[in-house]
Amino acid sequence: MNGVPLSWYLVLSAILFSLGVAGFLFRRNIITIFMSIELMLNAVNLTFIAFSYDLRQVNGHIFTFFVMVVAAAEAAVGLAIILTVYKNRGTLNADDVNSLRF
Amino acid sequence: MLDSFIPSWAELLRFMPEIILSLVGSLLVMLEPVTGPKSKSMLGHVAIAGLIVALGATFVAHANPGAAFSSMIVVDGFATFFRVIVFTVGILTIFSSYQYLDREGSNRGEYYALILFSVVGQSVMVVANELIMIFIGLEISSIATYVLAGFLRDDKRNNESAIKYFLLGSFATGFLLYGIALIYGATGTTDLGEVRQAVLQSAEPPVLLLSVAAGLMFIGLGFKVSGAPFQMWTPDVYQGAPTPVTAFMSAGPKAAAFAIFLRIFVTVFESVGDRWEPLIWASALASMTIGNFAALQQKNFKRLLAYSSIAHAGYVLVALTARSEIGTASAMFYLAAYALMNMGAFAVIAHVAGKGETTVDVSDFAGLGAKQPVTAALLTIFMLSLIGVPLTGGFFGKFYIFKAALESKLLWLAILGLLNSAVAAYYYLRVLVVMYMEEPSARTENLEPMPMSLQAALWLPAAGVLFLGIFPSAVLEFASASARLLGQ
Amino acid sequence: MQQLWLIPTFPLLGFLINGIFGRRLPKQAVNAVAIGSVLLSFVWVLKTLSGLWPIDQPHIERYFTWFESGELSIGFDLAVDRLTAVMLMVVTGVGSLIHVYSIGYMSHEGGYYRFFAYLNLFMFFMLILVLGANFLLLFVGWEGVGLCSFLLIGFYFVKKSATDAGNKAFIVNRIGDFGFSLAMFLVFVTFGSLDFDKVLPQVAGYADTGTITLICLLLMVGAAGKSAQIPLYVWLPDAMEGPTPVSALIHAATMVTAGVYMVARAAPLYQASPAAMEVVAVVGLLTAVMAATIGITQYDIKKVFAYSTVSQLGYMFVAVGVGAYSAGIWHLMTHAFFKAVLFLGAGSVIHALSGEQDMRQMGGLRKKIPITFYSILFASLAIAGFPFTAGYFSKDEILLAAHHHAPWMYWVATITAGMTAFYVFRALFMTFFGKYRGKEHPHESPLVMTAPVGILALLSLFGGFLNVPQWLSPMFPLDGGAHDLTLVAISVAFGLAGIGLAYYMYVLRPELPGQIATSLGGLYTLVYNKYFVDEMYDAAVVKPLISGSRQVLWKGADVGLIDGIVNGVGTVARSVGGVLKLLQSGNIRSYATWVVMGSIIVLVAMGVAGGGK
Amino acid sequence: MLDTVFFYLFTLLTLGGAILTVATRNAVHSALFLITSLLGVAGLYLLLHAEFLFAVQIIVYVGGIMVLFLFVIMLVNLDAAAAQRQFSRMWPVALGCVALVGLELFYFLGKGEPAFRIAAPPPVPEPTAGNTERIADVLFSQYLLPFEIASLLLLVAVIGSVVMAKKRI
Repeated sequence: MNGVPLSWYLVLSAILFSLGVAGFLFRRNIITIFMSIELMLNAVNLTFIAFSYDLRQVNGHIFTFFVMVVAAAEAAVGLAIILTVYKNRGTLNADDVNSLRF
Repeated sequence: MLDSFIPSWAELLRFMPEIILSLVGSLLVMLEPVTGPKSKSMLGHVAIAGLIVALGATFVAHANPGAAFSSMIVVDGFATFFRVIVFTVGILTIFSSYQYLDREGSNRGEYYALILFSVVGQSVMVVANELIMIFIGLEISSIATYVLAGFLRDDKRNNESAIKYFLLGSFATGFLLYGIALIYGATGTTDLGEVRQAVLQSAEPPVLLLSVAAGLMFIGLGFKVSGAPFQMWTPDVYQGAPTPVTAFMSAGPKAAAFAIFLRIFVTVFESVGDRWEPLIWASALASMTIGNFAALQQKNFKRLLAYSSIAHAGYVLVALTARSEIGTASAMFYLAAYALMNMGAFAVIAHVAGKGETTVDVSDFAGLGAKQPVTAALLTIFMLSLIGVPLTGGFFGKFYIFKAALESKLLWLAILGLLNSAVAAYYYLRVLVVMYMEEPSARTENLEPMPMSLQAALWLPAAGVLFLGIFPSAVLEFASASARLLGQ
Repeated sequence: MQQLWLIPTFPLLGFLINGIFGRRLPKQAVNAVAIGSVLLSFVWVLKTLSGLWPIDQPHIERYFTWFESGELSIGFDLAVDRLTAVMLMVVTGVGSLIHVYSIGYMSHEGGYYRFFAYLNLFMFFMLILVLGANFLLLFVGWEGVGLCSFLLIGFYFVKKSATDAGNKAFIVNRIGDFGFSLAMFLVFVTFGSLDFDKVLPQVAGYADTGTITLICLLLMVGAAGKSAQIPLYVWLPDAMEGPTPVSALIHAATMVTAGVYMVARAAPLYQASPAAMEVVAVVGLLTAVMAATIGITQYDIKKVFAYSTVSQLGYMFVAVGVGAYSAGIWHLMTHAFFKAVLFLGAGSVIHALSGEQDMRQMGGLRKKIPITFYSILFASLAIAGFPFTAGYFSKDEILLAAHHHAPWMYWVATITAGMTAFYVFRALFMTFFGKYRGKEHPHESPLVMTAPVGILALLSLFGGFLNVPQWLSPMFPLDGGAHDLTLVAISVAFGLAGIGLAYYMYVLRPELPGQIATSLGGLYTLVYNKYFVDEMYDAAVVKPLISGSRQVLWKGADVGLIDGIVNGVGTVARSVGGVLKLLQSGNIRSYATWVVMGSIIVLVAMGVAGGGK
Repeated sequence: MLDTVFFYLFTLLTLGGAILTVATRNAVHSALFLITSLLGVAGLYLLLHAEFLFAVQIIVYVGGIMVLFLFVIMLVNLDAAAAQRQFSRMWPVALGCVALVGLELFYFLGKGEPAFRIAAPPPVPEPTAGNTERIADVLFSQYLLPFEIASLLLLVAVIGSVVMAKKRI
């Protein structure tokens, strides 16, 4: 390993993951919430690549590749759903989308 | 090198059900623009035909068990069992959808295509032997279901259901993925067989890392199966989605998620079983308790069943806690019975719901027994099965689960579970009381007769529930045999 | 093979035919199907029993393996032994008579076909219960009869009290079933089987262990639920909301005795656990006494008989608890005769008065409906233990066994017998003697109703000569103790004293009871209100359960923890106004917060479990 | 030494971008910061010899997905939304939760590091082929099936977004 130990990458991705979680919990705008999920996915990807590098394999790369595909698919569908919500309610505030409860 | 590109015939055969369904799904999308607005139901018939052919292909595939595609998938009894469940759920969903979609003016080919694709995703999940395949299958199933939950896109409840399901689902997927990443880091592979070998063969397994990985995967899967404390989304999403889709969600994706839950936890994580057992123990108890006690308070029938589905997830988790072959087999049996009885119950709701789902309260079912005795009788069968009354599939499901729990020395969990199911009787019973013992409501007074398709969606699961209740042997033996192979 | 399976199949067919086509069938056809099926089943029982005569060995027929899982293999097996034979005769015999009676009683009711369909379904499950050769089949019947009882109690569903009573019965029975199912699991874990012929012979090896005691106590919980013993008896009096034939068939003659049958069936288990037997006996005795005292104060004629049923069931439990199983079964049989008469007779009275059930509105009916009067008189003599009636033999058998076991039990039971005689004759005198106090014009019931009652009344008089203990002696050896004539005389004396006192108070000095009630004051109120047990259950169990789940799970959890920490009391107060501000706030991020909190728990747990390594 | 410097640089980019994504009021700014963060991650991929994914990250993630995000942000009227409170009232609770999750993960990762692998990594010979070629080899042989199935995933996504967003159906 080139000077930077594996654990640094892992800790970095843990921080990134937590930031994503934090964004999900903090933000009210649905789009920003969704962006936080992208942060979480990137943290996972980074973990995969770091392990993969450490193991001298490319299997982790493949997994990351598929995660990206999934992220793209989720983005398309997710944003479409977000648009319908916006059309129907005129708001993207997550706190206002709460008519189903109890 | 080129050889590895071209799969053998046997390999294709093992994957045939998924191939068939993908092709039929694509065909539906292509047929959609060329079918007139009156003949959209034809597309549904095509979808059902596809599912039936896929069921046939499942049995053919089962006759040629084994791994395929560099052991990305493995066809074993376990996979076949769950394939049959998810395909059956698909068929029943489509049967209960025709009338609903017509009523809402949204009978479209994409709906059937999405159901098929979602079923393919679940089917991929249950045959997968690789975390990548599991993940992709899960995502196909989930993404299709997100869209289905919001299919009536001008309906606010549908929107809300879809966005909640989507955001929270993706959130949970993040945790699941993190868990997979840690497994990969710990073992250097994502093939379930190899992971298991690596864990078993190492002199000093990285217990901490595996435990945390198990924990993270438990979060992700716990969400999908709506086990406590990750069950919060269930009632809202179930209530908001179109009723046939709710039925579908409560049976298909749930069964598939439990399938991978079982596959991963009883094979890969078996060696750290002592560590996750208390966790699932607690989750099972919490799911049962929260589900049942919350359901006691519900007026909305869909919501009531949503909470009850949390409780039922709890029962299956009890079976998981048992960590034995019998536990696995009983979980499989229970999921089959649960899928049938829940599909049936939701089909009745879809019938009574009316345009725009305005009448889905339990009180709207008043007098159903007098107005449509056959419908009411079938709903009674499903409710009794959900309670767990003998001679229904639900009874044997519970019986096996608690038996498995006792054999694994989980005395308290079994007692608390039985107590829970005693509490649960109350709210299911209320439905029967309302249905048979109250004056007809405005809705049941003018209830339209039940169309053929919906009758099929009721009679088939009713027959299934009774069959499982009277002749459980065959199914249970199959499940036991599969569970035995799985554990090896 | 005796084709035992046909016995329950006939009623099942009856149920299916009436249930599916009954709506379109004429009344006669419904009658023919309902009664025909039960009669066929009765005939088949006779044929089977004569074919197997003298039934020295249990006769088991195994049809198919119901299911197998691991070492557990349950067959769909039916069995007949001498105990079953008694039960079969009672169930199908009394059942047939009550079916016939129902034709007359229900002739003016709506949902005629439905009633008979349920009744046939009940017969099916009851026969499964009796014939089942393993605990699971017994349980199937057990749950099934509970379900039918629920359906039939709630038959008059326009009456809210009827639906409530149905609910109550079902829920209380669920508690009992919970005990039963736990016991069943324990039996399986301990003995590795659920078949009676495999489990019971093994018991000796486990004698007097904690497990056996636990199994027996849990079975007793089940029996207490089904057979209305303390503390689960509360549903039975309310169950009288159902049609009277139902009260007679299900809540007097057959279903409620299932608990006694089950204890007798599991006798080897109980023999192995003296402690559990003591509990059974004491519970039975307490129930007998308590229900008898309540019976004294009631005015609703069916309620009197309902409490009397609870009390008599208590007697049967005393019998099985002290080891006199055959006496218990004997009393079960004679009780089925005379209690069926009492209920059916009460039904005739109610029928004659077009629905009046309050005894204060009756009186002087002796002349107006004589057949009913004499039937009830015979049954009352039997229940009071008048010499040489059916009740006299079985009751004395129990009392003697109780004396043999512990003399104090004998005395308590004997005093209770006196009370029983008193309240039954109180009902008799209030109904048939004195002056008619009501407004309706009473009329005698048609033959289709009086004939079955008459037959049963004769059986109440002479049924005691069917010596059940002798018949059951291969299974439950006779005590061999000599009949102590003094003890018999004492108990008869108590019975006669009860009758005499009732005659004095309700015929000679009708103003006396009111005075006594006034002078007793609080005590009378306490007993009249059935010791406020319902109210106590409501306050102690039902209300806390509902409001607790409301408060703790919803208000407490989400609002209190998440919003509450930030927004303080304000939010909580608002949410209290919103009645059910549940854990489900509908807010996506609140849910995500829960997911994250759950994750923390999961990860900490797994981390700690993973240890440092 | 140089790679350590680059590691810090990209880490700064990644974390800085991430923090600002979560913290800024304006959604457009959030998206731009997210792009920054993604670029930082791409840089880290490069450091880890994942050249292929470095390219995919930039082309697909930044070039495709994030542009889609920006489109949607532009489509919906966020002026009104920007005026509202951007953060939920319960952020302190959330912060506490997140901090806990993060701490746990660090703790486990740090503590578990010596035991990350069950066996020492197999002595894989230094790769002769380039990263992209190796990925292609594995992807089209061993991972052929997931690759094919992924096309189904994309098909579902296409149909799904059409169903949701098409003007008239």
